[in-house]
Amino acid sequence: MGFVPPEFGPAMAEVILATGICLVLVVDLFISDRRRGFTLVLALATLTATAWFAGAAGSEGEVLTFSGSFIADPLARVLKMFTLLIVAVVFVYSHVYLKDREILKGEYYLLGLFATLGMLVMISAYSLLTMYLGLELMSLALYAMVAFDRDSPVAAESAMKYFVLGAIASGVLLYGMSILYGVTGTLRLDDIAAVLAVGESQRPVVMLAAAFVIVGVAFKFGAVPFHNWVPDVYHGAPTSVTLFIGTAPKLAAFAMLARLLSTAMGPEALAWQPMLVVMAVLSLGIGNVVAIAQTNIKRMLAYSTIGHVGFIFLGFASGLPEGRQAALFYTIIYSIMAAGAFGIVILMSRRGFEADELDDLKGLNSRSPWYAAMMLMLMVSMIGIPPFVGFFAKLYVISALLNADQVWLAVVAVLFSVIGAFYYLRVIKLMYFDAPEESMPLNASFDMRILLSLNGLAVLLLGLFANPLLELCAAAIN
Amino acid sequence: MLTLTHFLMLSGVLFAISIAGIFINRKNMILLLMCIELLLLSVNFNFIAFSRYLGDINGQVFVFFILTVAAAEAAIGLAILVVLFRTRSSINVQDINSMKG
Amino acid sequence: MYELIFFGMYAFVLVAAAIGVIASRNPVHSAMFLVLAFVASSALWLLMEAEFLAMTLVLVYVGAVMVLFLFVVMMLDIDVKSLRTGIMRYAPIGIIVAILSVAQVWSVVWLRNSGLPVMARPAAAPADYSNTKELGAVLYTEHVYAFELAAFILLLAIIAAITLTMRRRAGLKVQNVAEQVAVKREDRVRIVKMEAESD
Amino acid sequence: MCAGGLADLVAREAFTDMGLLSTIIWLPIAGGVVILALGDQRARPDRWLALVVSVITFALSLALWTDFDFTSARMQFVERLPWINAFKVYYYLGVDGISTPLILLTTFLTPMIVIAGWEVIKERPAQYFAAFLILEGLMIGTFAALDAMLFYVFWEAMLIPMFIIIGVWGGERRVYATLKFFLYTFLGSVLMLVALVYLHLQSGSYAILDFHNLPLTGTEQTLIFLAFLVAFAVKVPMWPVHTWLPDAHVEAPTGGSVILAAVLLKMGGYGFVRFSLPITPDASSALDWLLIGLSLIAVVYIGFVALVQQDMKKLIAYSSIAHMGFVTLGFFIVWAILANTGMEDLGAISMGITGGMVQMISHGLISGALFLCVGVLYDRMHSRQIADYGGVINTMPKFSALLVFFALANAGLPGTSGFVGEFLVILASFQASFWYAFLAATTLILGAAYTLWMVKRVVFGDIANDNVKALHDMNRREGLILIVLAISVLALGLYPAPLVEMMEPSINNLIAHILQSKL
Amino acid sequence: MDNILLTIVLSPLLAAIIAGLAGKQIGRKGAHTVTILGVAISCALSLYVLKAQLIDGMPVYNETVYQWMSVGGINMEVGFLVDRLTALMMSVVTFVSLMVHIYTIGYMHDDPGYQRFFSYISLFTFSMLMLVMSNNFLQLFFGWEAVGVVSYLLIGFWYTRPTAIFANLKAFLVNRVGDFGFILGIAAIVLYTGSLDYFDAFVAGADIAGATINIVGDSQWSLLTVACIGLFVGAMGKSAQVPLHVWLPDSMEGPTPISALIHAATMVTAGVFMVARMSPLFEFSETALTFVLVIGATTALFTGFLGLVQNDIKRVVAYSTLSQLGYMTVALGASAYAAGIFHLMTHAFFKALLFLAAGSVIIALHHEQDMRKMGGLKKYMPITYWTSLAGSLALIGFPGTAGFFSKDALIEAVGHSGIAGSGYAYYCVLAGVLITALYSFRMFFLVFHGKERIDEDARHHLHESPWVVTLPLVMLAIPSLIIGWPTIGPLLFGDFFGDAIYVLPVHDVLGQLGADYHGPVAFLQHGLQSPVLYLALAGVVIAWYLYLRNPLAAQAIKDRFAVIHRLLDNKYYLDNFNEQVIARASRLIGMGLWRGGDGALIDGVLVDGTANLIGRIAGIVRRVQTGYLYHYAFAMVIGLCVLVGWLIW
Repeated sequence: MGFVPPEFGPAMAEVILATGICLVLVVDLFISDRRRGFTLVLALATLTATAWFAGAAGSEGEVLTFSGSFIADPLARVLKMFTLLIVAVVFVYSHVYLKDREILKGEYYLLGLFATLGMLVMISAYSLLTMYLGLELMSLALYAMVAFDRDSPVAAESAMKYFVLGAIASGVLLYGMSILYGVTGTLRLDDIAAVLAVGESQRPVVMLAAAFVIVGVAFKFGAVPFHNWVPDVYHGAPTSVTLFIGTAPKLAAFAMLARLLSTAMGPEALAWQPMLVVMAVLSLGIGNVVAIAQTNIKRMLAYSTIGHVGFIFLGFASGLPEGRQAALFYTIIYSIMAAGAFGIVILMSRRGFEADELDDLKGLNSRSPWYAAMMLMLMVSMIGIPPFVGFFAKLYVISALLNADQVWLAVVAVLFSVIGAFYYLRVIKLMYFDAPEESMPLNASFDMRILLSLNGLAVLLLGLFANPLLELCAAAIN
Repeated sequence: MLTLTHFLMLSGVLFAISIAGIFINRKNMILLLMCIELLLLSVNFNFIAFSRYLGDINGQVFVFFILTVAAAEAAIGLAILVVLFRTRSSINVQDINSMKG
Repeated sequence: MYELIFFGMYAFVLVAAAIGVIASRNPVHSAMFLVLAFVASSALWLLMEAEFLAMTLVLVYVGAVMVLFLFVVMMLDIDVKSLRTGIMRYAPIGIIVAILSVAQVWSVVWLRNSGLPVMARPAAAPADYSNTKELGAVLYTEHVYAFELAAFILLLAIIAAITLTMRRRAGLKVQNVAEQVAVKREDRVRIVKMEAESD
Repeated sequence: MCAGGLADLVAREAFTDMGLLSTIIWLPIAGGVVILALGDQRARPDRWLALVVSVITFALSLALWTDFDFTSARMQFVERLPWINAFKVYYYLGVDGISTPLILLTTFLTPMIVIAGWEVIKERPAQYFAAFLILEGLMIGTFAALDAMLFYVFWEAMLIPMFIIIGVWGGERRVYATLKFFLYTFLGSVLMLVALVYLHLQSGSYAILDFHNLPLTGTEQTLIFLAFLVAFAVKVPMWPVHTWLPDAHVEAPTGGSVILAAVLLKMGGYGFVRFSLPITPDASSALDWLLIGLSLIAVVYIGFVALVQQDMKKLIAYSSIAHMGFVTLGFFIVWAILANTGMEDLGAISMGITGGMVQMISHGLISGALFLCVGVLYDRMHSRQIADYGGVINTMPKFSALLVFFALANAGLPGTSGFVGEFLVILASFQASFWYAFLAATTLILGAAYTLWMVKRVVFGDIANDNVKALHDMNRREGLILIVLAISVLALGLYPAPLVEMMEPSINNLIAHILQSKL
Repeated sequence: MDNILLTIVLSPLLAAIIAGLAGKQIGRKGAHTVTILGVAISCALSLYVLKAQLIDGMPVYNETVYQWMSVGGINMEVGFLVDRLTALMMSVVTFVSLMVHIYTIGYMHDDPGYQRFFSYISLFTFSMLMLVMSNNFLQLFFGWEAVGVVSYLLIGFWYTRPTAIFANLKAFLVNRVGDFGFILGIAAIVLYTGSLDYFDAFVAGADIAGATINIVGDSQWSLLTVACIGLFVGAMGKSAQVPLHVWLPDSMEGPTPISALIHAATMVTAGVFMVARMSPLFEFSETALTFVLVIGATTALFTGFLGLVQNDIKRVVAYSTLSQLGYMTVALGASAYAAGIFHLMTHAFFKALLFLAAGSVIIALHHEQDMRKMGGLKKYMPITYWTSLAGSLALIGFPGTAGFFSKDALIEAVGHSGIAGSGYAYYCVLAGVLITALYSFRMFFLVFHGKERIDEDARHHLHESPWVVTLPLVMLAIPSLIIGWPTIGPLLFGDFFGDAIYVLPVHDVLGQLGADYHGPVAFLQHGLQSPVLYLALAGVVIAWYLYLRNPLAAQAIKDRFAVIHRLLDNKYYLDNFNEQVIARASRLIGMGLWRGGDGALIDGVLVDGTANLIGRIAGIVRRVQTGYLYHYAFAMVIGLCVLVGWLIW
């Protein structure tokens, strides 16, 4: 058994991150609460270093290692870079929030880094096993983060819901994986695809597996009917955690979608595409419609997420590489927009005041025209108004659908986005048309202000100069 | 003659029981965690059976990791349960619906 | 045939125990049923020559996880009586869904002839076959990455559990390592200048 | 005059190279951003800056006219740069005789609006002026875009400043009005987006001119036509998707109403000539009955509705809908003319389309002026209800004279611009069918009835109440803009030839496209 | 010639602009000076043009002076067509206008809107000249509308009066109804001739006589009939023919000078002029001619009846105007275009005279218009009295007066006409003569003779009007009396109009009359034998008896025929019909469409309905999100089962 030690080079990012986690874990013990800022700096440094290696490593196309259970390819690189970027942004946004509530502990960053590691693992996973472990690493960290504010009953409740439902979803996913393994006799995604490509008789059981796997993926995305956790968890979790959950994990989930469905079960695409379509349409419908009835901004954004997931699924379900590129682009853009939107919620809140009701946004324009403008741009970007980047994301998806001759799906998608426009507009209405109910100045750290401004401007600039990101996405999937 | 199908069916039954348990039970949160353990058990059955019939050790490896993760999951689940109980003084599933709509 | 009987027996125990888990009104009983289920499973796994995993299941689950469950059940001091009522009210739905899921699995793996590759019953392992050794061989080579990840998951579980449950009670006398390390001389040593006693 | 000199100073080529269109698109936008950045200050640099920027933009845009090649139907002042390679989208600008007048209308009206809001806007003036400047740039961009996606970007982006303008500085029911405005128009335009993407996939390009030459089957054309129809019909607006307009107008601040009526509505008409007619000629031909029907409903039905309005702005809004009915009627009677006259009567077709175009420009001026007039009254009495007025002429004689003039122009008095388009369209529609002309001509009666009845109740009569008694005549600022508008209405009415000549080659080219079946 | 014509048109316009925009700067004196100067120039040059046409034998002038625009191969231009018809109209218009300008100095002396008024009437003169001098339909329509607008402004000149602003709106709208037909007529002509030019249309007129157009179903209508009726509907509005006459009596709310100028002498005759101008078209459509004839005849008689019961002095004159317009129209319908124009001309003089005289009375009585508060004014206002008498005599067609020639010839022509409806028309116009005499002299007697029923106050200040008022009276009285003598020959039977008026030989009633024409004296003698004269005299006698001799009899008749009186008093209930039925129906339709169509259906059901529906769905669907963990799990499992079931099926 001539075992060759695996090459660690392509996985340097994960290694660095793991090391960083240990470092933070140890260092944080010796930092007093007042100097917790150092933990943030350390975490950010870790992320930066990780990003450096994620970008540098395997920049020469596709590399497999660890007996084919790990892949470093352009898709992985793109997703990792954006994951790390968004996690860094989220960490900065979270800082003030946690500090105000006196729950700023090193563990927050630690758990966040664990989750990030999980995401990176998922992104690079090339076998069912690593995919599962990455997923669990991420999910378990997220469950813990939701319950992080131990004195909050709603946080505990949402953590419990998230945990139980997440565990069920993992179980279902595992069940599907087990059947997939049984049918193909391998855990490696490319081998699975190869086996599926030749076998005709295995169809029913593969379908069974596909259904279970899709449920697992759909749950992570929060697609209808596996979406119920999303509003409650977004609502109940501390806003900084909602911010975390609502952004970066979507990128990991996209990786899961791409790897499991597109790579492993690519040969069965005709079977799972209609399912994605149905879920996409349901998500568009439920997400956009129910969001209208919300009064809590976090819940509203949760439903909006569900609606956006509909778009991502539609792009993916078009069955064309272009559609998957669109979905990737959409996912990245969505994460950026969501980060900004939750960032504004955090910006507006302060000790003892969550600012998570829609009415709390009233008169933001008179309190701070700048941040109102940022939120305005984020909202119209989510609606899909050009020249903001959200529009190009939608355009990409619609383009792909039409390319795949799915005209009616495109029409349905745009119609639901019209319905969806309503609740985003309500946010703008509250900020601009209504008088403020209070005149407390907004408090936020300097770095957060800068970052939030950049975040808001990003949706404009990425829209005006959409080319690089689009080309990146096109290069990631072909 | 003991075939793969027997094991798969057993696993299926276990799966169904655990699923049913999750929404039959409306009182006790702990039971949900146990049902999840049952769910994972059913998956493990699948893997082991396939591993056996495929003659491939990877399935067993997978089970190994599932067991590990399940333990971790149980730990975190119970920790959350404890937090929940501390803030709510109840683990009655029917009491826990402060967020809805 | 012998195997089949063995399988039937333990399978029955397993299913019965599983039903017991979800049907019993006392969480402690449920936990006990779950232990039984694990033990029965362990036996069945042995039947499939997964000796190492069978052992692990008993050790890890029965020995550790279930104890943890019981511990929590006891610790939380749950009012068992209030949990008792109305369990069976939703049983019909549960049963229907359960039957539905089983039927679906059944229709695939059995009725439609599964579509699985027809697998002959594998030959019995040679005498010197060691399941543990086999596992060990791949665990640290082929699956080293997964292994490391599993380690991190466990680390995470530890940290998460501590973070969530450890609380510093007011008045509890504990050391604050961070403060101890970060301490400065000025914080601890107070130099008091006293006037010389002059009497 | 001054701009003519400017154009002489700078050589034509230099201007083109400089990117004249880009300049007049981005200059106001940049100005708006600067104003936003300056924020609300005591010294009010915002309005001066806004005025300067808008006037410079207007002056520059005059070069479009002076340097325009009146003999050519080609796109002029073309700029083309790659923008988003992934979608094959270009930053592709250019104007012809159809879009140039609309751009000039836009640049001409924006300084008016700035002046109109000079001291009236007390609340967050910087944002107000900035919104209008940004809107101006976007509107020009919409007219100048030759890339469909660029067009769509400008088209949609306009919604945002308009939403803000109505919502922040609007009246009491502004929330309802803005949401209605936004969702209506958004609903319309997303379907257009689908159509544009579809056309792109068929042609491999987003250039509108490529769409014009793209062969399409009947079904494709029908679906694309309907998608465009929804978008443009909402914008025009045509019955029955018009109900956003009265609400939006009533709630909008004066400047908002002006720009809405004067320019935004024209987007719909422009869309029909730029997209629907040349891209889907066969579908337009097959469905012309629908468009004609809706146009005539707009004229008659809306005419009756306007008759009973109690709110001045609402009345003018409804009158706008009726007038825009003429525009769409003029555009879509092409095939009816061909069928009726049994020959290729290009003259009548040209009359219809020219009439529609002229009507757009004229309506821009007249309705803008009328809304400004209402604004003048509203600033004094804070009421738009006709019943609150009466005998305004006693206290505001100069203003009343102008109001009566604009009202008559609105009623299509010959000699004013309001007549030109109506006249041409009625003549053309008679060639199509007696009844089209018959119904269209009812506007002579209805238009006069609702407009002059309002004038009677507001302007004439004895002083109705103390509020009216306390009115003072318009100040110099108000006088300036209204007189400038009055002169332009008169000028266009008496001397429409330059406008018509500018449009002629482009319209002939358009007709050639329309008449060429793609099947 | 170009410059002369342009000067004719533009000098009143220039004067109007100066007086209108710089009224305050130039003052009252400046205003009337400049406008009178403008109109005087115009008038002088018009007379010169007339002379050039008549005496110097100037050829017909038909030139374009300005191209408005050219669309689709159709040139839209401003141009002048000057032939004798035009020259005659120009002269009449500018002359009457000039008189009215002068008169206005006295009449509007105390009015604060003095400059504005001068500006308006000068503007009116410009518009009217544009109308009559036009050589194409577009310009015709421009002038047509422009005079309507000035009329609108002038009727509402005293804008604080509710009745005035009601009347001007009414006038404008009713005129617009006419214009509605007018523009369709123009469109019809353009459709077939492809040109807006008169001559092109006239040339094509004969060719397209057979052309048809689909209007209802497959039935083919003669295009020319449609066009001519359309044009005539326009004339009905402007020339106040039944049933579009309702605005004219109300227009008396305007100051008297404009009643004289616009609502008697010039604008209201525009329709008559237009039809005469279009004679090459009307000739080819008998249907249209019959239509014209019947409408005219009805107007001539039935509006005359209304004059009998009016007490407002201006309204009596107004109804008389209506009736006389009916006469002119009848003449047109009978193809006696020249007779129509002839009557138009004579009518312009004597009706302007009557109005101005009425105005003179009114200012003397300090704006009292009710004839019941007048009487016996003869001794106070001799000039007014005598000029009024002259006007009244001309109106009733007293032999030798201008009215006699025109009316007699006209009635005669109708009598000879052979087209359908001419019988009806003939009896109408005959009866009209009696009625005309009756109401004319009723007014005359009530105002100038009999008991003085004047307020003490007013009597105190009662005196003859100043010279600026009386001069125009005299100036107008002269032509009212004598203009018929020299003109009847050339106008009616000579070749005065040349090619301007075209009559098909079969329709040529004037030609038939002309065969018997042997000069005005013979015509006069002939007139003495016709029933017309005796009917008129009978009317005068009856008026004398009822209103001077035995006023009780008038009352008795009124009581005896109360129903008819009420019918007349309410103007056949036509105003009520318009206001109660048409106006109200329009508003009800508008209300219904607004509230029901826009409000309830589109907004309520479609827009807000959809929004509410979505909101309600959202409210329902969100309830699925119960907050209970087991429901969520249930949803997941069901979703899973459905997916599995679907996939493995």
